[in-house]
Amino acid sequence: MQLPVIEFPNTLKGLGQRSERLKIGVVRNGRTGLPQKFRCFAREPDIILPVILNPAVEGPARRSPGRTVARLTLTGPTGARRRTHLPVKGFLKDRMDTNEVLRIYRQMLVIRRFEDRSDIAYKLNKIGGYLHLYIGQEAVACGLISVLEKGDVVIDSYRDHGHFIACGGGINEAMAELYGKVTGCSRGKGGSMHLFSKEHGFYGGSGIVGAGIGMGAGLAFGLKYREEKKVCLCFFGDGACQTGLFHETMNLAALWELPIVFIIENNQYAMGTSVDRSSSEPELYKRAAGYQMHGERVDGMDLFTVREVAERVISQVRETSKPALLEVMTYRYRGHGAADGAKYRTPEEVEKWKTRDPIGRVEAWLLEQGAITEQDVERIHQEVHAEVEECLRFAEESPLPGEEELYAHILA
Amino acid sequence: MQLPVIEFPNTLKGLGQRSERLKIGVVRNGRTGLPQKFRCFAREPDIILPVILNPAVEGPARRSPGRTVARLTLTGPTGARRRTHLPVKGFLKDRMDTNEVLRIYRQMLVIRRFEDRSDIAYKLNKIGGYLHLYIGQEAVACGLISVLEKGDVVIDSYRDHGHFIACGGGINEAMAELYGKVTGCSRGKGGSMHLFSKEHGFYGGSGIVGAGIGMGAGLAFGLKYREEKKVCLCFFGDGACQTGLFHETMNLAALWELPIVFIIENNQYAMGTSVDRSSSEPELYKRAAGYQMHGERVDGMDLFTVREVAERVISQVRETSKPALLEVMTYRYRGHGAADGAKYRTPEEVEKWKTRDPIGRVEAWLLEQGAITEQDVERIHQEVHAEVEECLRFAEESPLPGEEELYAHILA
Amino acid sequence: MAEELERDPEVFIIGEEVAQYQGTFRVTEGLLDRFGPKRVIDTPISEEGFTALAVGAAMLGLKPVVEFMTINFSIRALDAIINHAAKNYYMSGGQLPTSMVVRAPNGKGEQLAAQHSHSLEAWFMYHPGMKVVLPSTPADARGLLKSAIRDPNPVIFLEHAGLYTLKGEVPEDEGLVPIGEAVVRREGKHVTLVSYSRMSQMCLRAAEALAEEGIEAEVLDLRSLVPMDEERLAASVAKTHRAVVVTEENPTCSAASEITSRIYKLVFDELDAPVETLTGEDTPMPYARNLEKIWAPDEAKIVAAARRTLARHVDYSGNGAKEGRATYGGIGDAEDGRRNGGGYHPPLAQEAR
Amino acid sequence: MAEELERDPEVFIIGEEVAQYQGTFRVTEGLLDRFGPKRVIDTPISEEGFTALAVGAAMLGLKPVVEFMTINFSIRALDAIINHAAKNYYMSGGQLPTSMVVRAPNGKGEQLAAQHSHSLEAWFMYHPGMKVVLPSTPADARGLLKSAIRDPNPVIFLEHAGLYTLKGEVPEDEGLVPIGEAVVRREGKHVTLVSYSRMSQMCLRAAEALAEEGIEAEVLDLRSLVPMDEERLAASVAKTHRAVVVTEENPTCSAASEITSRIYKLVFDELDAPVETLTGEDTPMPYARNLEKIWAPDEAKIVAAARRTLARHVDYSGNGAKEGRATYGGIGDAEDGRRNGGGYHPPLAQEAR
Ligand SMILES: Cc1ncc(C[n+]2csc(CCOP(=O)(O)OP(=O)(O)O)c2C)c(N)n1
Ligand SMILES: Cc1ncc(C[n+]2csc(CCOP(=O)(O)OP(=O)(O)O)c2C)c(N)n1
Ligand SMILES: [Mg+2]
Ligand SMILES: [Mg+2]
Repeated sequence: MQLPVIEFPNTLKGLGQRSERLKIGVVRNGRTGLPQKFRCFAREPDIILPVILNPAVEGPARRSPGRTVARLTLTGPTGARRRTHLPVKGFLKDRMDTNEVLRIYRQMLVIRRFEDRSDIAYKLNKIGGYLHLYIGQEAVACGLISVLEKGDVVIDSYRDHGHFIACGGGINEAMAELYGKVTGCSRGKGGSMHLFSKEHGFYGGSGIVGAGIGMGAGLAFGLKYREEKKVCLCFFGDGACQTGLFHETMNLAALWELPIVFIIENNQYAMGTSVDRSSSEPELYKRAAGYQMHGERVDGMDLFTVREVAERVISQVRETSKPALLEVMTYRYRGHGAADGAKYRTPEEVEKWKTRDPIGRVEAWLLEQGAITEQDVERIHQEVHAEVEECLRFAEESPLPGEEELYAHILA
Repeated sequence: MQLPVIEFPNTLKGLGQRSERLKIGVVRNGRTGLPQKFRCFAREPDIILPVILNPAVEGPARRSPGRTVARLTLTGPTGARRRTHLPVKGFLKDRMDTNEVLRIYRQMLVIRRFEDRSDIAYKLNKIGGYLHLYIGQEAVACGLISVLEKGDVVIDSYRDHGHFIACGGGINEAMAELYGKVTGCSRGKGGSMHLFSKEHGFYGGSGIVGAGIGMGAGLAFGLKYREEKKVCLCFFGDGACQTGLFHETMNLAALWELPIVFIIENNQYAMGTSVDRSSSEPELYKRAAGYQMHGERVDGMDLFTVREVAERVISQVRETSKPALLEVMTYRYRGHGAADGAKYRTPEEVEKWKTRDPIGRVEAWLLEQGAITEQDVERIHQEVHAEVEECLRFAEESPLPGEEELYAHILA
Repeated sequence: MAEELERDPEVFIIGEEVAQYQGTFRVTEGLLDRFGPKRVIDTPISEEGFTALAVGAAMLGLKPVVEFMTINFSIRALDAIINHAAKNYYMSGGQLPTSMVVRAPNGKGEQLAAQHSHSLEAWFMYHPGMKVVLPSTPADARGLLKSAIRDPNPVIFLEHAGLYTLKGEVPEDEGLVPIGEAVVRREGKHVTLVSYSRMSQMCLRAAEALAEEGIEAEVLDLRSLVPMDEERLAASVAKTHRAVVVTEENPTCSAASEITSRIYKLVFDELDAPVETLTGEDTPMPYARNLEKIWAPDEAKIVAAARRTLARHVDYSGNGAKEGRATYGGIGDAEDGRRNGGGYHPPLAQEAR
Repeated sequence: MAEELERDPEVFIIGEEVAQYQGTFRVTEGLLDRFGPKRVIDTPISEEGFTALAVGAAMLGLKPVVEFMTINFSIRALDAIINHAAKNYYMSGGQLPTSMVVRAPNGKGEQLAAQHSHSLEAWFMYHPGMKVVLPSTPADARGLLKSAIRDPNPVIFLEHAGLYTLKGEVPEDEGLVPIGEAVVRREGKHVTLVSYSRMSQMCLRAAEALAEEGIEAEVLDLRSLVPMDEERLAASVAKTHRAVVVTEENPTCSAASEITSRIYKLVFDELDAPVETLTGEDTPMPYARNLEKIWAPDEAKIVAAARRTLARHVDYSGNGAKEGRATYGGIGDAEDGRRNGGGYHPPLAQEAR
């Protein structure tokens, strides 16, 4: 998916001051003929034109830089309207700092490797309980969390390793937690579903589907109460959208204008149940309308798209203190938990998604750009492997929690 | 609100067979200039043209018979479309059996008198607990329930006297229940919030806001399971729409295509909280879209409107086994419970709603039609008063439940 | 509450009808005017939603005081309370204490029928990670609520609608009452009446009636069930050798059962009669006034239960005790059944430390 | 379950992953193929929604078997269960019995941590209007489930993930097991081990270990907690004079507390030692394997508790009993502490009827 960056200073004339945000316009892509709704606003000096994309259609992904023409109706703050069409002149990835891309690329690699190795440790019975892997979904957590400021907070479901790491949580503490060691981030008392790092603004996983939605609104409430101009990112699954708490919280957040971005990681399944078997409206972002909330769909297999939307929506939420709902389309390559064979999906389906692998695509782009060489790739992979091996060693060698831990931290 | 009945045989030509339902068209009322969305379908021999009305606007209510012109786009089953405009030639009330109107009029009177008298009994401490009166909302229960068939079922909230009576429940049993007597419909063990009459298909009140929504879907599920072509009417308040159960149930009902009509009795307040303080989307029917469910707003102060919509929607739900959501705009004249002074509303607001009193309007119409005389009105009122006095006497003189009732009906 | 809102700007109140309506039971009257809508917050009917929200705010360090209109509606919000408020601290290995108060009237009202009359203390007690507090006097209500708000843990604060009209002295000073201390409301030596909340008022009345018969009942108000003041409980029962536990719950798996089995555990050998456990009946609450009256424990039932504990011979021959009820006509005789007239004070309470 | 689906077309199964996935624990394996999606129904993650729906269907006369993936998720659905399924019959004055089964694995799994390890029997027991059943053998699981499905009441049917792999004989016939009857799994005369579900298997193992020391423990499997078989419970404890109650719960306001206080109520004078109540620890469930192991009752803890009930002198001089532990070195001596070697069988159980 390409994210065009367009300059159209002329178009802005008569629409109001340049520095102000433009109201949303409806855009159709003249070339592909696919009806796409673009939402459009002005930033200095660029206009960012992200795309709501249905990954099943995958139209926009095939467009290449510079060839797209977008027809726009722009509405300015004065209410004046102007129709125009514009050539697409650039993309986010051309604009993004290569070092930042590299950093996120490496983070995604760490997550994937971490998950791979914990899967093995689970099968060796080093790790107990449930283990929900994040493999395939890395671009979602990494893309969104990468634009946060200090003081922003994150809350999550039980599939929480990726987000913990993206927030800056140490993999040693994470792996030790999975091993049930006292050096774990939760002193071995939480396990895979209950990673926490208050230090890094990560307010944890919860084993109860949807529970983080409600608490996330509470975090956002607190941030607003303290008048801090901070935001909360709240991650949960497609299955969680069918819980009552989703509805109650969406309503409260919209009613009270809480600075929170609700992020549905739509990986198409809740355990063995596909979205169309669990939701009467399979396009989940549409439910935002019922709360007068902004909602949109995002391609979660492409880091640049996620990042693009994240920048726009998070800054919008931060400024207006109005919540937003993002439905990020993604896929978990593995079963629901490490013990699930996932027979409810065809190998073809899984393979199809893998061709859009978020890490592979960023890697290819970095190579294409000449930002890194094949050798760099090799080196980075090796570094990451070593880092993850080290966290396994750390976990292995760490002590178990002492018996006194059983009764510690019940009441403060 | 007038409900026009229109014949337009010519318009039907080329659109498919007459006997088939026409797809929905969009209609604008040329006269008033108010954009109104009409939904339109053909019935033999009439076309019913109900109106989605925002009572705050009250536009259509001011039109008088024969003067309205509606511009329609009709879409037939073949997909062919035709634009037309049609004079409004008649109204439901011209078509409705006067005896039926009279029956419902009398029923509404009974409910109002029943409520008035139970309010007094409550203040005399004859009745305990909570007492939620239905005064002002009579047209909703009476209009909707009047079109049910034998075998259809109803479920309700704690404001349940009106629905119980409209279902055919005896006022003696109802009043005795309020008095906590063993002759009450629930043997004095339920009280005001827990009237039940399985015999009349009335599956009760519940004191927990929104609880009936979930159980209602269960009743509908059971009806469908038994392949009975019956429907469930499920009544609840605007406040109940903010519960998680509302969301979960709407989703399940739409997903599984259950034959249920969800009826929000939007009386503008949940206790002291107005809808705009409790709902991020104050037009509650709009939430139906998030479940791909049919939703519409209805003027609940006009019996004919309610009846009209009821006929159309209930038969549609019965046929398609797809649920629908009706937001019926109404008002409770009294406080939330008999003990609530309702200071959160202005007297002007209450008076404004009373000018649209559902009983008064039907009475006026019956008189206008010459269906009844002033003397009849007087007589009917007296009969109703006598009936209600009799139920008070019955309740008063009935025995208390014996001590053995305490442990009866815990386990079957 | 106003004092706490004044003291700490991070304290806020959230619940249905707490602000504009001034509280369903007028407990929060005037607070909206004084502290504004930022700190006194009306909610939609979304118990799970606003409770989970409060838990999240507490994780960030704010001090929510959540009000349920009645405890019955907390049933919708238990996941937020049990699985998150009470466990986040533990599951995070100590990173996230959750300091919040959950207030609600608990127990029966007047003819509110089966769904609106629950006592849920036992449900909250079952799960570690929360304190459970139930005041019975105005001074305690104030002093314990202040302590609850300042407590770093989730505190379930259960009031009783039947006590809202109770008048009583309230100290002029801070008047903090520490959580976890029982109080002897009336001294006695023949039997201990153990209770809390509304029933402790009832026990005081029963003790007066018993006094007329020459039975000196000690009335122990536990005030807090988690933590439970086992020391004072053991000391009192070890002194009187007999106990009646009185609560307004359903009987099975109740706080009353718990208190009863704790008494046995603490002072098994001191007991001269089985502990009498007096609760509501094991039925849903009926609506009818006469049935509701039968349902609940009252003065007469407490008096009768106290008498039962006294109306038994203790046979030290080793063949086990026999029920003495048959041989005792009147309660006046009960004195005979008591060992040393209650004058025997074992040092058990001290030992239990 | 298949047999009941076959027998009665109004029986249907509803829950998360019960159909296409074949059940989270494969309990409903093959049922979808055999009975189709009308009767074996996968749901979204809407516990309150599908439970309330089942209650409504039951009000109409259908027979829903609701499955929660684990009992922990029923916390979201308690209002439907407690306030409606369990009370509609009462509140409607007998018009609307609610015949439905709520099935779920209950209790701890393996390292599932604090939110996924609840035992919730005590919560359900607290509210009248439901039966609460917990099988411990394959034959009981089948026989009791059949009875539960045919029962006209809501039945909470709590299985245990730790027992799903347990093999055992299942009768070839209908094999109905009536609800409300405890069963003596092993006869003994020195102490009664009272339990249910997985812990009754644990008690059997402990009884074997105790037998090697010459202690004959009777193992009583309650099987159903509501109704509780007080008759068999009283008879057994009156025979052995000592009891250890073993459950896998948190301790406070638990089923264990309830059973304990019932034993005292039923056979106070028969007891030679305080009832030992052995539950999980009063902590949220920790994740770490070693801590989880300490948390739960096991064979060794049961053996130790049984020994404690035996290791005490009873002093009939009237000065109260003294702890005998100090003077007893080994358990072999414990025999001496028992009165009549357990041969005293009072007719109490019959009286209790
Ligand atoms: C309230 C609740 N119900 C059921 C479960 C069991 N469960 C755990 S994960 C899961 C599926 C959730 O799917 P989704 O929200 O899409 O998240 P994903 O696993 O795909 O990340 C289910 C049903 C639970 N943990 N909590
Ligand atoms: C779960 C729950 N929360 C709160 C209450 C207290 N309560 C009773 S009625 C009511 C207002 C409901 O308003 P609405 O749904 O609009 O119905 P109306 O009273 O207007 O008919 C509230 C908050 C309750 N009974 N149940
Ligand atoms: Mg998913
Ligand atoms: Mg209302």
